[in-house]
Amino acid sequence: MQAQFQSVADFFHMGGYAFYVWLSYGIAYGSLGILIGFCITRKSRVLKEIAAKVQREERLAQHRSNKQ
Amino acid sequence: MNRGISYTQAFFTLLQRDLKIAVRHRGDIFNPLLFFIIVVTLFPLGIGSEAKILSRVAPGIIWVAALLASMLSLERLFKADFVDGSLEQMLLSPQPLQLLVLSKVLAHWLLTGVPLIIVAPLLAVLLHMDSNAYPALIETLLLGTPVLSLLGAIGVALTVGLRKGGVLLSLLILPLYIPVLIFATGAIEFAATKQPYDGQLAIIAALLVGSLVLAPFAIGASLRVSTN
Amino acid sequence: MWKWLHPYAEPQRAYQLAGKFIPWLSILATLMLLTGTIWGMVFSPTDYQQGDSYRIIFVHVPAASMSMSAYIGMAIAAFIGLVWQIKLADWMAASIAPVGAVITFIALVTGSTWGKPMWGTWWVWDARLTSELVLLFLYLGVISLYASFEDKVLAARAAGILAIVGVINIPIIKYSVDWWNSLHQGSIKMTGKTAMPPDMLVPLVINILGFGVMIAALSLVRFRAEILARNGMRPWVRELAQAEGVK
Amino acid sequence: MTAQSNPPLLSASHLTCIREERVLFDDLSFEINGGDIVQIEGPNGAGKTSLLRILAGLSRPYGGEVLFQEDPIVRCRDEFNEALLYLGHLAGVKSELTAEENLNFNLRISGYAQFDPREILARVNLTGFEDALAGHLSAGQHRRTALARLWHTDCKIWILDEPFTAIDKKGVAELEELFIAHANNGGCVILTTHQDMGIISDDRLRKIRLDYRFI
Repeated sequence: MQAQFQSVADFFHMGGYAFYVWLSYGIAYGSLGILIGFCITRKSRVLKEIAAKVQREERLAQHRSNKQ
Repeated sequence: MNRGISYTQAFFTLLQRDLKIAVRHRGDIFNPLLFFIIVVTLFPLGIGSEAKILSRVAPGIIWVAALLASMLSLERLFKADFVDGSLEQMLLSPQPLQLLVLSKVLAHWLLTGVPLIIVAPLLAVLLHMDSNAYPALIETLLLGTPVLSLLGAIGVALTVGLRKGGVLLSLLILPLYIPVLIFATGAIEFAATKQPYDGQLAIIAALLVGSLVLAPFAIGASLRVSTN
Repeated sequence: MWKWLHPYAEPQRAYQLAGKFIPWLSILATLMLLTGTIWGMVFSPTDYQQGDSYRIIFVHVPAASMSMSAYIGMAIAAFIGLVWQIKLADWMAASIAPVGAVITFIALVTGSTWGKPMWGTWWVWDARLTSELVLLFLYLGVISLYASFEDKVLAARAAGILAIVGVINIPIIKYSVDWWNSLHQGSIKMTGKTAMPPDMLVPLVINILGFGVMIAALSLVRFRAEILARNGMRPWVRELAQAEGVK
Repeated sequence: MTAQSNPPLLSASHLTCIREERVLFDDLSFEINGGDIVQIEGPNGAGKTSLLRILAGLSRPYGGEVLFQEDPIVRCRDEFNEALLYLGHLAGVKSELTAEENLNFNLRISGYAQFDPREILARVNLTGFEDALAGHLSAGQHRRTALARLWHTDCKIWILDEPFTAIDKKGVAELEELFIAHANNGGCVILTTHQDMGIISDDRLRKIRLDYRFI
């Protein structure tokens, strides 16, 4: 097994198809990156929402016990 | 406990009721039909009136318009019953839900599918469709439009409880309509060039049988979710 | 089997179990994708017909084949959820959908950019591309149906029914599109049946598997978040939220 | 209450209801026997309608199950539906059909072949309105068209969500008498109402209370 390209510049040139090859790889891995980012941050977003809800409910409970 | 109503009687009771309501509410029958006619007449205005081009695209236009008309009219299939609570009563009826659902779909097809089939040849004349293709047009519509009603009813059952179900409905069911569209227009094209088109008809018939058997279950399950 | 599965059917256990798998799957996926992609991009021989443009295959084909598998996986999860009323399976199905949709999108875009140098146009109504487009619509249908219901328990059941209806239709759609394509297009095909040299095939297979593992890992990450979101009223989630959420 | 040898007609076992991430009730269990008249009470938003819909099998509970004569209702749906008469907020009356056509349809779809619709409509004071389109009837008459089927049924379990809405005092009294007669016949009535009942005495009425929960 040996590298098919003479130089790094050759590699990026992709035998004249650089635009198409790098465009498709760019879009593919770019959208994968965005997807991965959203997947990973989703957990903390969910937890934040729940924490906010818990606080809201605590305030509500406090409000009710003050009234009684 | 037998109260004296057979499945067949229950089926026809519901069918009769839906037809009666539709007759008293005529807009539901005529609006989709008018939509179908108007969409088809728009195409020559958009792509030019040359007979050669029109006869080439006629099967596609008529079928796509039929698809859209069927989808638009389906939106009302369960809506009224959902809003006034009769759908709940149907779900709680001791009759099998699949049977009742089938009856409603049949009523809908009689009211919107059959008029479509009747006016389709007239529209085919407007689009200069090849005269060899007329039998194929009628046959594919006869076999295909019930499939559209059955598949569409699944989407309608899923979205009936949602406030803005209309746009969503098209996203849910139009992809499912693709095989019918492909084989129906294929059959008409074959007929226009005097090739045998039994194969395509057989496939549409198989789709009809398949959806007759399976769709009622999906529709029933979807209705149970929507009325939850 | 259900007895054995039962302890894992508890949300908290499933959450922890998924957490144990995710690092291993992520490492495996990264390694496989790196190996496959570098091998394919640098070491695989240049195709004598298509030149180096064929190297798009190493991302297009894995995405295309895995997009279909992910849909089937989603439908299986939905089926388990509907029939045995296991909510975890519903959540799993809901977690797979967006991942599958992105993979399908990738398959479409890479197919299209591959088409341009091959056929001189960005879009051809090739059978595989058309099927991928329809598959994307099916995914989007499931996702937007799930998003449309306020009550997520109902949303999962509705989306599950749609996913199952879709999976029954996929072979029919695929068959009809193939037939239609043979009727109208003649013989445009993306990959011929010509034997591929092992130096092309092996990295391709590695990438296909890598995509599969990556989809599994991402789905599990989403699955964990979904478990938290759906169990917001449970004490263990609230403790977790208060420990991590307030920052 | 005397101990009964018969299994309870309807029992709720550890029901949990969660709507939009809010717990309406949790681990709710009770049994309803023939002869019971049960009122579900509680403030708005406590989940009364949700509970009735779960008992009727229209909604699936988040956890727990409803048993009909000790069988889960999801497993004996047809038998259960034959024994159940449910009337929700929405009456299930078609405004395009006349009162008589509505009653005919409702009874036939529930399986009854033999009945005299005019006589049943007379019971709910709708004589003379048989041929009027339901859409033209007043709210009370509309409601009575829906309630008419209570006078021709062999269902044991009646689940009624706000049956007295838009019904006048005399009508309420007639309904209450009907409920008592039904309970004395071995049936059960489960209902919600915001109105006071005059005839059904407090010791006859069983109450299940749902409270509005904040968490």
